[in-house]
Formats: sequence, structure tokens, C-alpha cells
Amino acid sequence: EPQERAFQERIDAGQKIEPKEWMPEGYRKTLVRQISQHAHSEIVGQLPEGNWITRAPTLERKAILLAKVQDEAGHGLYLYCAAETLGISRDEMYEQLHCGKAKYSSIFNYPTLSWADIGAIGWLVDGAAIMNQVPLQRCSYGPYARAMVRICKEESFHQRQGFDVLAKMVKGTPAQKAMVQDALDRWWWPSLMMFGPSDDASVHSAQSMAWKIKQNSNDELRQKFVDQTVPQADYLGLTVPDPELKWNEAKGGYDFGQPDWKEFFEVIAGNGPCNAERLGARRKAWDDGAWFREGLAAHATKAEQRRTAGQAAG
Amino acid sequence: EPQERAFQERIDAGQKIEPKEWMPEGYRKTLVRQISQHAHSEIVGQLPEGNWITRAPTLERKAILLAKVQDEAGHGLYLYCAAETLGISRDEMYEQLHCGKAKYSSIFNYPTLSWADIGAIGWLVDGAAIMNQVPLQRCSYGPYARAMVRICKEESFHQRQGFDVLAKMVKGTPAQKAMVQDALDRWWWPSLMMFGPSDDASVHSAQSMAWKIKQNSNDELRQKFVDQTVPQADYLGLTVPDPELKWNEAKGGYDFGQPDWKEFFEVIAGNGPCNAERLGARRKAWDDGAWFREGLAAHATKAEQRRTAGQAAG
Amino acid sequence: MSSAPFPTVDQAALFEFLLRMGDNALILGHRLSEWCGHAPALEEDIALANTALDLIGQTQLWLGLAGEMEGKGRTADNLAYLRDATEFRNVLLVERPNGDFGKTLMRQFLFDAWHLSMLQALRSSADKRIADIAEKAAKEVAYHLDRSRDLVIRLGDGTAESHRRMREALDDLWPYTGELFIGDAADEELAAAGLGPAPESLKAEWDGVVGETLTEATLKKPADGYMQRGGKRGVHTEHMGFILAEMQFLQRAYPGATW
Amino acid sequence: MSSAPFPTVDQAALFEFLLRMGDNALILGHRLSEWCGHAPALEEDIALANTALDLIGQTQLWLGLAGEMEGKGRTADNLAYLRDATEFRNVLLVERPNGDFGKTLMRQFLFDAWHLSMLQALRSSADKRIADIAEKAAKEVAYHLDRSRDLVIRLGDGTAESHRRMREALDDLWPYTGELFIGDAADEELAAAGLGPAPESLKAEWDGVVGETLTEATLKKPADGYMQRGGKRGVHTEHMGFILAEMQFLQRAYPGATW
Repeated sequence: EPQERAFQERIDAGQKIEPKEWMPEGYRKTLVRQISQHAHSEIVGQLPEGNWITRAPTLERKAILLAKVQDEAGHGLYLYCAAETLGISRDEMYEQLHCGKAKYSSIFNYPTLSWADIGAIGWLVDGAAIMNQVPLQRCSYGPYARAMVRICKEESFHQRQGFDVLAKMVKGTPAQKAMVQDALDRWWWPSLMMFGPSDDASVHSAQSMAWKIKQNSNDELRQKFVDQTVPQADYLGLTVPDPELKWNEAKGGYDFGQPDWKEFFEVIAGNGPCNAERLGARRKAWDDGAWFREGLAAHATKAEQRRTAGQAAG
Repeated sequence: EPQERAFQERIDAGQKIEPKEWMPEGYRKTLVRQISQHAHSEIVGQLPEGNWITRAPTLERKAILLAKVQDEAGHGLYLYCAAETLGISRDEMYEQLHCGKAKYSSIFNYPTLSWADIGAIGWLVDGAAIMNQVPLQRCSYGPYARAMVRICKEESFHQRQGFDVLAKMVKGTPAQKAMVQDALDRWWWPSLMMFGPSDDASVHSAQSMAWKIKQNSNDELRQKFVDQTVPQADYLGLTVPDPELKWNEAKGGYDFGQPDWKEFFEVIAGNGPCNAERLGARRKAWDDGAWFREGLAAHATKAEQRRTAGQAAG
Repeated sequence: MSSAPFPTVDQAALFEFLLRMGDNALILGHRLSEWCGHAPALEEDIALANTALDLIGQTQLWLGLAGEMEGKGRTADNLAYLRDATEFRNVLLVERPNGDFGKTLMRQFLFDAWHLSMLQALRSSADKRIADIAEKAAKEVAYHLDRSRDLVIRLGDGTAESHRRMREALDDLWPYTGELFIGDAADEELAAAGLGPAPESLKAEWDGVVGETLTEATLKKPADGYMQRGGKRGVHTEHMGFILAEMQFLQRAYPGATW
Repeated sequence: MSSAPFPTVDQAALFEFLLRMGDNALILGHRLSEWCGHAPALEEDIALANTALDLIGQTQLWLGLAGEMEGKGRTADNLAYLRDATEFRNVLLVERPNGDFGKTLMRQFLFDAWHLSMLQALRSSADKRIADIAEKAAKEVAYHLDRSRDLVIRLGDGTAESHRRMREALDDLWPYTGELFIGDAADEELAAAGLGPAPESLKAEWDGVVGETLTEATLKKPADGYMQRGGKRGVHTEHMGFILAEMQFLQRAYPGATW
């Protein structure tokens, strides 16, 4: 089809696609799926970290964590707006989340069990997210690419803060150091899984690459993440929980073991440690908040009517 | 009226009145009010102490407190049964509690703010309650008098346990001792108020005395309580928060100040620190439990039908 | 660190005052942060986190100054994390449970209206350190009040359901507002030294703001009946112990650790 | 205090086992005591307090023996109040939130059915101290099971509403039952030494009791799908930290005090 060919040529030429322009239905759908999943991840991602705000160990750490979680809600907002440019409303996206049709990043189905987990999420989870997101700043869809620029900047900041939490703790008491190692033990594999299954097993990859929605393979990014993170773990004096981990001089990177993909698919299927609670919390927030949203809407209508009546009278 | 005269003669002769026997309507009403108020007090009284079970400082203290609260629920049960012999159902009594018509002891509208409060409730509140209840073992109404025998025995045990909590704490750290003094400061006056307003101001006293539902005046019991408790406070090394407190050699008892009766009537009127929460908690327990009670009732009906059907078939 | 005394005022009264300001901010910030991820709209999640963040920042300033003034080497963190309930000086209002979102908003509005008047008055405190903190905090709190007042109006004058919830919230919380305006010896000391306003002096302005807002929200202002009090002198509600058990866990369980 | 070693078994495995038994009782007892004064009928308030009381008593015995066996001078209270979440060894099932009363009952029933089998098997433990605790506890737990099973049946076969609630409770809790029957190295050590049963060996009896009860309750037994686990090796749910913050507050805030 000529229209599709022209579209592909624009992408190949590195041009950005903008909201009002023609795009193939598959491109639109893929973007909606990906952006809304990303937005949902920001929103659901408030929960595991929010779990420790009331227990943050100092006022400064509490403030930093509050600011971070606030940023995440902000990212959710940009991303929902970006998705809305593709003709879907925020409420529709929520609906898809709440009924289980739309996904969010599986990493948030793991529990935060100690303060070190807050550091580990910043260091590993945000670290992996950045790895995934940096290339998206060059994504072919303009609004998404632009949202990513802003998000990536803040995420890097969060990652440094997370690393700083851990760096402080490993210099602390033996109990604190043990807490950090325990956090790494629990978050390492789930973080590697954030890049998705090995490319052979990944469904949407090829087309997404052609459309420049996706720019690197899952395995490529995972390798990059491991290569970046292992020296940081060494610096912290921690042991990465992978007996197969070994520097490979020839490839200039680490060899490492495979995550437990069975677990990955169980978590995707809803059987992670916190799936029910995360989705339950979001549904409850939405349902309990119905009266609030309806109240605001009713007020807006009344105010509008008063304004109109005032104009008519005036 | 000859019936009433005969009734009063039996009471004067020290005979017990039993459920099926004739009694003046006023006698019945007074007893229902008093017994159900007493039962409600046991039930509501679970809440301030229950507030600390999950935070009890040792396993043994936790076990003792659990046992105590369980006893209180048990007392509630005897007392509701005693009241039921007067022709009112437990559900009717609950209804009166929940709608605010029936009262419970105002003391439970004060909060338990530290572990020392658990000791103070045992020592002071149970102490005052025993003072009130011991004469009720000789009350003219048989079922109430017999319930009181059992209750008084357990209450004395609770009082000793409460005193023991405090005795242990005052031998502890300065912070613990301060906690105990703070508890006495907050519970002293409310405990004195448990005996009710001064006799001149008390509404039902005279008739209740004649009927042997009440055997001592409020002021008499309050004096007895002060005389018993002040030496115990001395023993614990505590200061009773009453500048007017002074041994009166002539009367062989203490002179002491008047409680803030304005506060007393505010608390009775619903303005105590915890009135709304206590009653709210009981209402919520009842409302949330409706499905449970209905489920059990439905099962009982089904089981009965099956039994009858089985018999008919057999 | 300067520990210059405030020569014209009783040090204990001043310490008390600084704890009250700091503890109000800390405990209300704690309550707000319990909402994290559970608010009825994304914009509200953001706004609550932002308000909580402001309040925690103010806590650091007030408690930091309290510790400095006390001169025993206690930091803001020491004061926040190592006092038990009887040593806290926040008003009871801020420790009330969140309830539904309407109750949280109403609590916020009733507090913000007082908080802003208080901070505005403190800008002319005879002590520059207090005035400086108040200057910064007043800007933040002006925004808090704009927001909470606006939402109270919109929800009061929204649906029958939202009106009912806001009315119940108002009636529930009203008995906890009196404490904001009842002065004690410490307050008198401070007022006499020109360090802060007498609490009673803020009542008229608060009545004005609250009254106008409630009218616009079509909510009936409750009668000033019996008022609950105690927080300012360390007699709290049963909720306080649970707040602290949660908030202080790490500092209590790992004494001497740095984070 | 005797600290006689158990010569035939790895001491760490035995310590682990004793913690598991003690922590299950402690945490479930804690959850039950949260109901105090809030149950749907007075008889239930009494019964829950009684069950909690039994469980706290059992905690004292198991953790007391654990401390004795460890030989480092730790008491049952030290173990209950001064360990953080990762050191707790209870199954995830007992830390699940209470939910409505139906969920509390269902959790109790699913646990009681396992608990009784376990304790009955432990009565013939090669170690007399374990056998003695089990003997005493089994009597109590037999009564717990009678009660929870009876109520599950009556509510399952009650109204449509009570049936629905019990069904939802069952479905929610089912994924937390698998952990009761999954043995690890410590369990194998113990079984090999004749000190306790292999967890797997208790499954058939449990399936029988649960199956019959659910049938009588007209509830459908869920399929054995993916099972949650972690508690036995110290990886808990997010609830655990909040339980401990509350439970341990006094011991943490007042180190060295005696009560």
C-alpha cells in the first residue's frame, strides 16, 4: 500500500510522526498498548515505594522518597497524555488496567520488604527502566519521544538516589549491610526480567523495531544492564546472586545466567507475590473515588450553568 | 398496694427475688437499666484494653491481657443473661446501646495512651468497679446477685494484675516510672467519677436503696475507694494528682477534692475523648457482622428442616 | 551550629512552641503520605504528595530549630524519631485518621486555614529564625489552602453524595478545631515576647475564611460546642501510638545506624 | 536452664523448625487479637480471644525451647520482640490480613487443619521436649479446629451472602496453603532424625479434612494452582513489617526495660 510505504519511508528517514498525521492501525495500537502499559507501570509503581514512605528512616529520606513517588505520578500523567493523542481516553485506559486487559511492569508485583528495597528499586529497577527508556527518546512517535526526554532525566536522578541509599547502608552496621545484600538477592533476577524474554521468544519485536517504537533487542539491553550494574555491585561490596556470572574478555561483557522464565510467566499470569494486592489497591482507589470525581463533575456543570445564566441575564 | 407492700417486706427480710416472681414495674425497669448498662460496660470495656493487646511488651503480659479481655466479654455474657431473665432480649439491649439510649460506664470514653494505662485500668478502674460491685453480690435480685459473685472474684484478680503491671514499671527505668505517674494523673479523676455524682445530685438513689439494688451511697463508696487507693499509690511511689488530698485523723479517712463534674456530664453527654469512637466501633462490629449472624441463622433453619424431613422419611 | 539563646523568652516555652509547629507538620505529613497511590485521581496523588513533601520540609526546619535552641545536640531526626507519644505536641486534629478522601480534604482545609494565619503572623516574629521559616512555609501553605478550599467548595456544592460526605467530615472534625485557638502559658510567654501570636488572636480570621468557604460550599457551619483538646500538652488520641510505631520503626529497631 | 544439645540433628535445622512453629503461633495470635471487641457476636469475641491466648501460650513454649536450644541466652521474648521480618519463619498464610470475619475464619480453618496434623505427628517426636509441647498444644488445637470447621460449614451452607463471602475467602487464601506442605533441607533433617514429620506427609490428611469440610459447606475446593511461598525462609509479604512495628514498639522504644 502506498500510504504505508510512505509512512515507513518517513520513519526510515528519522522523521517524527505527530498526532494528527496518518498512521497504520497497527502502529497506533502498538503505541497505545506500550504507552499505556508504561503509564500504568508508573501508577502501580507508586505502591511498592509508597509502602515505605511512612517508615522512611530519616526526614530527609522521607522527603526524597515522597518527591520520587510524586515524580512517578507525574510521569504517569505525561504518558497518559501522550497516549490520549492517539485517540484513547485516560478513563478507557484505567478501565483496561482494572479489568486486567492492560498490563503494567511485572516488577511491581514483587514486595518491598525492607528499607534497602527502596534503594534497590532506585538502583536496579529504575536502572533497568532507563536502559529501556533512553532509546525511546528517539522513538518515531513525537509525543512519546518528548515525554521520554523528560522522564529519563528524572529517572537518572532517582537511580542515583537509590544507589546513594544503598551506599550509605553498606557503610553502616552489619545488619544494614545484610539488608542490602538481601535486597539485591531478591531484586536482581526480577530486574533482569524487566527487559522481557529472550528475543527469540518475544512476540512484537520485529515490527516494533521497523517502526522505531523499539530500537534495541531485549538481550542487547539486558547485556548492557548487567555490564553496567555488576561493577556497581562490586563497588558496594555486594555479591550478585548468579553463580554463572563471569567476565568474558572476548566479548567485553559479562556472561550471566538465565532468569527463571517460568516465574516470569507466572507473574505475568497474575501469580506474583503482589499481583492481587496491587491491582486490588488500584481498583479500590478508583471505586472509592467515584463519588469524588462525580462530585467535581457535578460542580463543574453547576458552575457552567450559573455562568451561562449570568451571561443570559447580563 | 398490698402486692407492692408484700414485695418490699420480702426485700426487707433479705429474701432474693427470682425471675418468674411478681415485681413492681419500676423494680424491673431499674434492674434492666442497671444490668444492661453494666453488661454494655463490659463489652465496650474490651476496646480500650484491646487497644494494647497487639502492643503488649512481653508474651506473658500479652497472654494476661488477652485473658482479661476475654473475661470481660464473659462478664458481658453473664450479665446479658441476667438481664434476659427480666424479659428483654440481648438484641434489644444491643439496639438500645447502638442508638445511644442505653449507657455504658463513662470511664471507657477515655483513651489508653500508654502501656501503663493497662495497669492503671486494672488497678483504678477495676478497683472502683469492685467497690461498686461487691455490695451487688447481696442485691435483692437473685440472678444479678449470683452473676456478681463470679464477676467480683475475677475482677479482684484483674485488679491485682493491674497493680502488678505498675509495680513492675515503677521499679524500672525513669521513663517507665514517668509513664506510670502520667497514667495515674489521667485516670485518677475519671476513676473517682465512676461512683457517680454526689448523693444529693443522684437521681435514682433512694428508691434503689430501698429495693436493695443499691446498697451504699456514691459518696460512701468513693471515700472507701480513696482510702484504699491512696496508700497503694504511696507504696508505688506515685503522687495522687489532688492538692486537697490530706489524711483526716478525726474521720479516719482522707479528705479529697471534687472531680470536675462539668467534665463528667460532658462525657456522659457524648463529648468524652472517645465516645464517638467507642460507640462507632461497636456499631460497626454489629453492622459488619450482620451477614455472619444471618448466615448462622439460615444454616440452623436448613439443618432443622433437614432433620424434620429425615424424621418424616424415617 | 549556633545555639544563641533567645534572651527575652522562657526557653522551655519556645521549645514547646517549636515542637508544636514541627509536630503538626510531621504528623499531618504522615497522614497525607498514607494516601500514596490510593487517591481518587492521579492529580490528587500528585497534590497530596506535594503537600506532604512541603510539610516534611517544614518539619525539618521547625524541629531543627527546636533542637538547636534546646542545645542538647538533638537533631530534627532525633526529635521526630525518638520521642514517644506524650512528648509530641501536635494538635489532635492532625492525627485524626484519614477516613474517606472527603475527610482528608476537610481536615486539610480546617488546618490550612489556621496554618496560613499562623505563619503569616509569625513572619513578623521578633526572632528572625522563626520569621524566616514562616516566610518560606507561608508561601507553600497559601497554595495548600487555595487547593483544599477549592475542593471543599466543589465537593460541598457537588452531588448529594459528595455534599453528604463533606458534611459528615465537617461535623466529625469540628470538635478538633477548638484546640488551635486555645492558648496556654507557653503561648502567652511567646506572645508577650513578640515571638508569635496569641492563638486566640487567629480565631476571627479563621472564622472568616472558614465561614465564607462553607457558605460557598453550601455546608452548614457547626455550632461551637464542646471542643477536644490535649495534643498541645502531649495528651493525644489512641491513634498516635500507632502512627509512631510505624514511623519510628527503623530508628528504634536499629539504634545508632545512619541512613 | 538445660541447654542439652540434640545430638542426632543439625542444630540450625532444629532451631529453624522451632522458630517456624513458634512464629506461626505468634503471628496468627497477633492477627486474631486485632479482632478484640470487634467480632460479630460476643461469643466470637470470647472464642477468638481464647484461641489467641492458646497460640500465645504455644509461642512461649516453642520460642522458649528455640532459645534454650540455641544456647545464646535468648528468651522467647527476645525472639518475639527483637527479630526483624527476615528472621521470622512463619508461613505467609498466618500474616494475611484479617479481612472480613469470614476470611479470618477461613484462614483459621485452613491453618488449624494443618496445625492439628502437625502437632499430632510431633507427639511422637524423638525429642521429648517437642513431644510434650505438641501433646499440650494438640489438645488446644483440636478444639480450634472443631470450632473453625463448624463455622466454615455453617456459613458456607448459610445464606447466599455468607456463601459468597466464604467462597471468596477460600479462593483468596488457597494460594497460601501450599507452603505448609513444601519441605526444605531443614525439614528433611528433622524427619530423618525422627524429630518431626516431613511436611509433604501431612498433605493427604489435610486434603481429606479440608475436602470433606468444604463439601459439607457446599464450597468448591479450588484447584491447586500456583502457590505462594517464602515465609518459611524469611521472605514475607509487605504486611509483616507493619505487624512487627506495632508488636515490637515497646521493646524497641525502651531497650533494656523490664515489664
